[in-house]
Amino acid sequence: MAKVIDFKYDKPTWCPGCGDYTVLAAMQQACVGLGLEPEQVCCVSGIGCAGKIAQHFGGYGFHSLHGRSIPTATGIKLANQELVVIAAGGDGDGYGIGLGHSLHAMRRNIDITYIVMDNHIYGLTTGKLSPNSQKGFKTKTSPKGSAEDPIRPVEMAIVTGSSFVAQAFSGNVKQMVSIFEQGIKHKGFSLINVFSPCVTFNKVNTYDWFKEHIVNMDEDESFDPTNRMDALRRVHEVESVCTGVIYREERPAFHETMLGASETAGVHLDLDLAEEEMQSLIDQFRR
Amino acid sequence: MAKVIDFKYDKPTWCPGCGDYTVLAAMQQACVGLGLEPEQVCCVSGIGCAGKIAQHFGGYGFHSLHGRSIPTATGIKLANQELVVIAAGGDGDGYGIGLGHSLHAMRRNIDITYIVMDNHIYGLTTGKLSPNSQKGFKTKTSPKGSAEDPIRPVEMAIVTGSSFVAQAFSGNVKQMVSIFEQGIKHKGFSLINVFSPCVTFNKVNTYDWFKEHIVNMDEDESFDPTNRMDALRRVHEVESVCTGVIYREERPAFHETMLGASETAGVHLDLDLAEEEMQSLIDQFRR
Amino acid sequence: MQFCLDTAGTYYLRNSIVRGVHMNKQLTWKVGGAQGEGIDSTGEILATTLNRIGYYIFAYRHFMSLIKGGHTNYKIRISSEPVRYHGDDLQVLVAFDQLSINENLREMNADGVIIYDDKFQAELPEGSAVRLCPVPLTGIAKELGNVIIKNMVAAGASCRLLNLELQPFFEVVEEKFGSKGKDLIERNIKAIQQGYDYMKEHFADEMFQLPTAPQVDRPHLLMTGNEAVGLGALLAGCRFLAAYPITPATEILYWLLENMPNYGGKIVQAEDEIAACIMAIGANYAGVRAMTSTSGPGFSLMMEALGLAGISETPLVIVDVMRGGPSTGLPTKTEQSDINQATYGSHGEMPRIVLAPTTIEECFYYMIDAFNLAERYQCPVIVTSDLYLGMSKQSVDDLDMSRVVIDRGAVVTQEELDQRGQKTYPRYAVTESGISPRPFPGMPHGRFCALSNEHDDTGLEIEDTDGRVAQMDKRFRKLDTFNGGEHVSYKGPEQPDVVLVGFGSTTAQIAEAFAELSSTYSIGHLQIGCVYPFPTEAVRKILAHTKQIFVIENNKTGQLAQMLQQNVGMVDKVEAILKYNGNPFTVRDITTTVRG
Amino acid sequence: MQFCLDTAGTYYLRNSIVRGVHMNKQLTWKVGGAQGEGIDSTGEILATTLNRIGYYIFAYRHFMSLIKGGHTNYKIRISSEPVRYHGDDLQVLVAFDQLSINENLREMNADGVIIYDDKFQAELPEGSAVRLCPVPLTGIAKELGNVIIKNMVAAGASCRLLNLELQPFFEVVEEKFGSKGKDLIERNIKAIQQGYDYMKEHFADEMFQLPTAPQVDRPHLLMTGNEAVGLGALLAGCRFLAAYPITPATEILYWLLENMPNYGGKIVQAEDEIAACIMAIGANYAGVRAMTSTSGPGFSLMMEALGLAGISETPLVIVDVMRGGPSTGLPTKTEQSDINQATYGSHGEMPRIVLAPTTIEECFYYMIDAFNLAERYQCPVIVTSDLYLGMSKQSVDDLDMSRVVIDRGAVVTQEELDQRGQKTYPRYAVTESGISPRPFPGMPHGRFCALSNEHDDTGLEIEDTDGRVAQMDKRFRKLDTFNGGEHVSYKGPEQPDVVLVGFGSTTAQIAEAFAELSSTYSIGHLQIGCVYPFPTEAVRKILAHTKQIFVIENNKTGQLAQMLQQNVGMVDKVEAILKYNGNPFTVRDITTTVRG
Ligand SMILES: Cc1ncc(C[n+]2csc(CCOP(=O)(O)OP(=O)(O)O)c2C)c(N)n1
Ligand SMILES: Cc1ncc(C[n+]2csc(CCOP(=O)(O)OP(=O)(O)O)c2C)c(N)n1
Ligand code: SF4
Ligand code: SF4
Ligand SMILES: [Mg+2]
Ligand SMILES: [Mg+2]
Repeated sequence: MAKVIDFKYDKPTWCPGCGDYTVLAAMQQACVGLGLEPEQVCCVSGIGCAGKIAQHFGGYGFHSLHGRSIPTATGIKLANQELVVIAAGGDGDGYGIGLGHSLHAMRRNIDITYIVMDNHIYGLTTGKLSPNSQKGFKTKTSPKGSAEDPIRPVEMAIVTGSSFVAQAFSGNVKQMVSIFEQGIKHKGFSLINVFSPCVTFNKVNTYDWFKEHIVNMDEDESFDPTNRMDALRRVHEVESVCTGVIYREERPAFHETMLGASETAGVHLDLDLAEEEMQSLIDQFRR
Repeated sequence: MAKVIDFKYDKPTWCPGCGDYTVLAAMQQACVGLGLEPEQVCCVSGIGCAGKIAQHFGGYGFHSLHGRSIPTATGIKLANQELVVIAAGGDGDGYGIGLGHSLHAMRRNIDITYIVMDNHIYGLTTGKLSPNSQKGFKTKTSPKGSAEDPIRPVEMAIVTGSSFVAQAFSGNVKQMVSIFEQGIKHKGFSLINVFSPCVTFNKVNTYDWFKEHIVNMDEDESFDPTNRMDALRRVHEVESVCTGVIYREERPAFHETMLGASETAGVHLDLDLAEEEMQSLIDQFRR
Repeated sequence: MQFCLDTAGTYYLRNSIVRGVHMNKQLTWKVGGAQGEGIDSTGEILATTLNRIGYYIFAYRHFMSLIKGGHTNYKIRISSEPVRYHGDDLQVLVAFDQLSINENLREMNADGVIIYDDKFQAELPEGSAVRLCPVPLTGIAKELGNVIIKNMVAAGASCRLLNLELQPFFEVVEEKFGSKGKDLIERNIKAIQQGYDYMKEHFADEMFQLPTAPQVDRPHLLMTGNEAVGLGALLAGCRFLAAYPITPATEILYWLLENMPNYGGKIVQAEDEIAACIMAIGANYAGVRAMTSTSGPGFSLMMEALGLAGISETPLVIVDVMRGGPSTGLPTKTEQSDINQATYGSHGEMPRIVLAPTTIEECFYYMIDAFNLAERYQCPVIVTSDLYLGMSKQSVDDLDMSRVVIDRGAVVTQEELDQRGQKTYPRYAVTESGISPRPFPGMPHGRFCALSNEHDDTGLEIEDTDGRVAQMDKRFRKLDTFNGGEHVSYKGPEQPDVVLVGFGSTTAQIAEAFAELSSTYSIGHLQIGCVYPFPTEAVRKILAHTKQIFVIENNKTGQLAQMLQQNVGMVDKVEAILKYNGNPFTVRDITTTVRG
Repeated sequence: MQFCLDTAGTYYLRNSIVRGVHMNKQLTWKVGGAQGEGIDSTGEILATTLNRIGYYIFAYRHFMSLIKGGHTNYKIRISSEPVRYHGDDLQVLVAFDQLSINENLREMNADGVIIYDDKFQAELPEGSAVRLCPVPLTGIAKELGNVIIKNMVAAGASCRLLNLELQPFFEVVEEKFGSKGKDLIERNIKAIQQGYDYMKEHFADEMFQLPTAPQVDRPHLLMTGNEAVGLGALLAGCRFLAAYPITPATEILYWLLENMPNYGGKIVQAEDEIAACIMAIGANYAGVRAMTSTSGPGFSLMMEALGLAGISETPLVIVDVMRGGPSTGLPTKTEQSDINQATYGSHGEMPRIVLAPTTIEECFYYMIDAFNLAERYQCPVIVTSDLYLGMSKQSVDDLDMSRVVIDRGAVVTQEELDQRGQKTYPRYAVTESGISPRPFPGMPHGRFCALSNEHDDTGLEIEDTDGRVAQMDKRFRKLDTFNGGEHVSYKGPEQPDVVLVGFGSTTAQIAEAFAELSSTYSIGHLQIGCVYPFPTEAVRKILAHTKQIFVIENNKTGQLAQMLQQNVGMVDKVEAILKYNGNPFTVRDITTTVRG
């Protein structure tokens, strides 16, 4: 059985105190908790501070292009459905440049877990407006405050068909690990938006700010995450600042229902066709 | 005062019976109804059967790239806020390849009217799956039926911050004209999703099908389009097959609040700076 | 280098003009009308039947970017020998409207015959010798209860004009509509028969005599370039396709949709071409041979992804079926204008291979090469077909199964990994060949991170100068052993005065021009099937003593000519013959210019 | 052609090695440490003050793609004459950690001095003559109550070593922190003073003597290439920028964010580079001069949009600040590897112009050219700067305001439209020059449709051959009158044996190498500021009688060399000097190779 150390590779280079450290740790713990071996897990990320996670995670990794973790992960999952595929990256990556991909993967219900390290800012490019920065938020690219409404990832995900939607907080590792485990176990697309503070560039949405504002839905017994409308309502009420499993539904995953769905992972197929097989394919054209 | 004929240019080449004919007609009537002159209106489209509308509309036009009508329209509106900018195109254009742009424009509340001719199919590329095709829908690219959940444009738009959200139907021109007029008058982003049947390739979502299924919210007096949660609930209940104004809110448009917002349209600015002005800009660097 | 052309019999033949029975070694036929009138199916039925009875055919579709209306036509060249081009001239035209006559008359031979629907009054310019045969195509169809089957009436009339037996046509109709019920079959058969009869009765002495059909045990393969690409990919072991619909590449998607799932393959209609290309990269990384297919606009969207495949050393096959550019351009017209982007596109620098199949057969073979090269060199391979090659249909003698060999390149085995027993595998080890073995995710002890950043051997990003140079040099070393010359073909004398040079789909017309010009010139025909890395050595050898070089390209700026000048020099000897009006070359386009 | 270089005084100088007071015509200083330690601000304060007292400085930043940690440094070359390069050598190093010593020692002169933080034990390789000066940088800062101001202590120590007066430094500090309160200012001033005093006390006889500062009434302009681009754009009348953040282009966005809104300009941080580029196209179409700025990955994403601007004949300016590729590559390192993509990128073919400013001043002037050319020729203009040019800071003598001329090209007036009085305007009229006047939306009687499809003169899509050829030819005629030769500069004898050829940012190092080699070789220096259309005539004239051509480029494959070979020939005479390790050229890189 693998241990946390087996899921580590190299020392991360994030700023001290960056929320991404505990996200990585929680991912590692969740994998161990689920009894996974490092080679079974593939972490796919985009570009950004958050995106560096693929390099530091001890499983297979693909540190892809900015905004393109989702199509990369989709290709991997459909090529080898046996792999546990975790896509991970920043809020700019997933809700900005990559927004279209994220949503299409949700409605297809691709069986991947998507962890967004949402710091409401562009970290790696040194503090610029993110699509999830709050209105009025001042950054180097919004010196007078942002004039844009932020993306509402959780509501959007519920509406678009993500079959598992949750939020976590870097300051609450225990809950985060539990949510990661649930998300990974969930068959279908899991969006896990993690409030992961950028201690260097975001001086508003800090650990303290989140601690003060977060509503923990996991602790609310009246809340039923299988009730879509209720989930939408509650999330909107708390202006998205909540943690816990917010919505879940059971729906077949894309690789189970797509054309060509099969038990055998593509990577295990025998590519050499028998002579007759080839001939019969060619003979199709003798029409 | 301009007449409908002034908003016509050339004869459209759509298949006889295509829903797009009445969309064009309704656009023309709405412009006339609002007392607009052709030169005041700019119609921006993407690629697809629907996209050809920009060529046939008698105002200024920009038949842009597949999926890129929204950024084109955004650039135009921000350069000259005096123009009435109508973006228009197919469901593939706006909800498939162009999905990210559509949503970002909504949350920015760019003051344009976006008319999507939603035929649940790719018309111009001769009958392929669209992101808004129904699950199980058979097309040339989904011979065994689609395995994907369709996009839910109206819910998505409400959640993402489109400040005016409506649906119309090619088979009900009167309502369509009224909705177009409201959408154009509305300050901010207006999404108008029009069920515009593709008579050649979509043999399921036909005029008759829509007539049978559409719920007209405009006729429901109990329905209040300023109530966000209620709008979401109702639309979901009818599986998006409804027409009418579904949601509206008042919110400043992007060109009013963005950095550099001003009364003067960019196109009217005098570009020649006085010698001293230039010198003072340069002198900034004597630091 | 190899001589892969065998088009000896396809050169241009002028038919003797004889009224009544025309003797032909080959014949060209065309049907034209508005889109949505069944033009294609008329052509298809003729093409299929003729191929089945042993003729070699080449069929070319002309169509427009709208669904109904406009002008469309379908041309077939029929021969007793292999043909790869639909011919400069036209002998028989079936016209559903006057527009079809106007659009196609200039192509017609003096001895040509036009069958047209007598519901309109055909007009010819004064002095035209072309013979008109009005036939009540719509009339007969209406009588049979369905206006749309006028296309079958037209097929029947054509049969008579070409002096063909009807039985094989009936068989094809039966097969084609088998699932749709007896009624429909019978109606179609009747339509054919009545068209035939009408022609026979009213224009008894209008007849073309086709050459005797070659004896065949079984029909030739009848395939388009796009189908050949699909078949090639499948036999090459491709088991994942992600694509976004676009003319003229879509038939690749169709063919694979129909066939790949049977072999465990998966197909995704992606949300856009960026996603399509990157999904294919993901699948390749995971160990499945994967590709994407597109045309110009989609290809432009893949430029960033191309670099990702390059630096992460992930195999990738992109098929770009070129069409008229720039931008949305001419979606339904052919052009060869993307090879610059294929060669130079994407920021920064990384190895890649650009193959340009020159025939429909090569569309098949090159796909096998493409997948092998992509995995051998762990880099993107771009296959540039075009609308003309992709959508034209041709009788193909046979395909050589022995050329279907799958070489997956340097893949590390589980044994090797176990032996190492390390947590991490140096996926990007700096090797002498530049090629580093790769594990597939899922394999124990094979952990690495693929990266879009510059990286060290296990895939940690680096910014130091030595590591950077080591990786850049390693990547570029990979192609040291690649020989683009294998994808070059030459025909002609050893030291020709004049050489006709082309790449990709222009082969057939150049070959016919070459055959025609050979009698008067010391001339050679050089066809390039790999534009990058440019096969400099092979090309230089052939051109060494040449006095004049004509580079023939379906584009405006002479992209191949520029590559030639860049790599081989000879700036002053090169003259480009360019065509960018949307149509493929005619043989005459070439011979006229060469004759000067 | 023009001689726009005036770097006579910038050639490489070897300093005499004298202990104690070193006499210098110029001096190089560097501070190094971990990212986040205030390295940049140490450099900035020195650069600003030196510039203010009249010196010419050139400052170069070395940094990494992470926010904290790693190694970063800031180098300044100080001279009494204009300098455009930070120099091969290093005389003074301020090291905050041992890594800074390790990374930079090989650059140091034998007479160099290292000031280092005495909280660590500095190590030098055996035999190094470099002199070490431990200073309690952290110690003093801590005493002053804030560890971060160790950078000011370092600045103070440096002042003493360079024998500079403190007063100007204090003034700069006061201005810089003016808004942040007296306390902070005082603490910083104290830190500087104590660093100075410590040096004076402990290393009294270590001192470099700078040349006398030139007398100036007002400071030189101190600007980066990115700032120059921003300023140039604004003065050129640009009033719309859409961009997506990316290193090393972001400072353009910053500068314009600060300044453009004051002139009614609008700025959008787009959701991605596709949107950014297309928003700029939309704004240009609507009549506002608009641009986008990016680096390689973003530029790759703009390839489809590039074609849209091309076929719709919409003016467009794209600034590509190049960085290490391919893919995400080396985000914080310099490279000149995107000119292939700038020249050949996007499928299909359309006219475009690619300018490559060769100095920071030219970043300003070329932006004015870019906007004028884009509107004059109604086509995309790509300006390729790079990280080195974009982020380096230089003292600039002055900018020539008389070169700020706005030419909006062929725009139809309302009068003309009214006179026509038609509903529609033939925006794409086939004119002799290929340039067709354009109305702006909003103008009565000016209606047209801009199209990504091939189109007729008012903007209806067409697919016919004649219309197509007419439009293609029209578009390509536009550049017939463009003379890329205006953006070429040459220095040297009329018939040089050897020519050093570069493009873009390599100017300064080539100029210094040229100056050094001039004494022994018949040598010329040709710098190309326009890579497409390639200035073939101008270049051929210069190279006509040359025996050897060295093409110097910051890339791996020799992109300019290839263009040279393609357009000018001379395949055999060309030797490429290439560097792709992420760093800019040194003078020695060039001289060593030329000397052979
Ligand atoms: C196509 C492209 N555009 C821009 C960039 C530059 N870039 C790198 S990371 C980043 C944003 C990072 O923000 P986010 O995704 O929120 O991640 P964070 O750094 O905050 O974790 C950008 C714009 C890029 N690498 N590629
Ligand atoms: C980048 C790019 N990819 C693909 C295409 C091909 N294409 C043209 S229209 C279209 C889809 C049209 O569907 P939709 O937007 O729903 O419009 P409709 O034709 O149904 O009105 C596609 C895929 C293109 N023009 N550009
Ligand atoms: S800049 Fe922000 S997001 Fe990036 S590593 Fe530092 S704290 Fe984390
Ligand atoms: S194909 Fe469909 S969408 Fe296109 S014009 Fe015809 S009916 Fe309309
Ligand atoms: Mg972020
Ligand atoms: Mg559609």
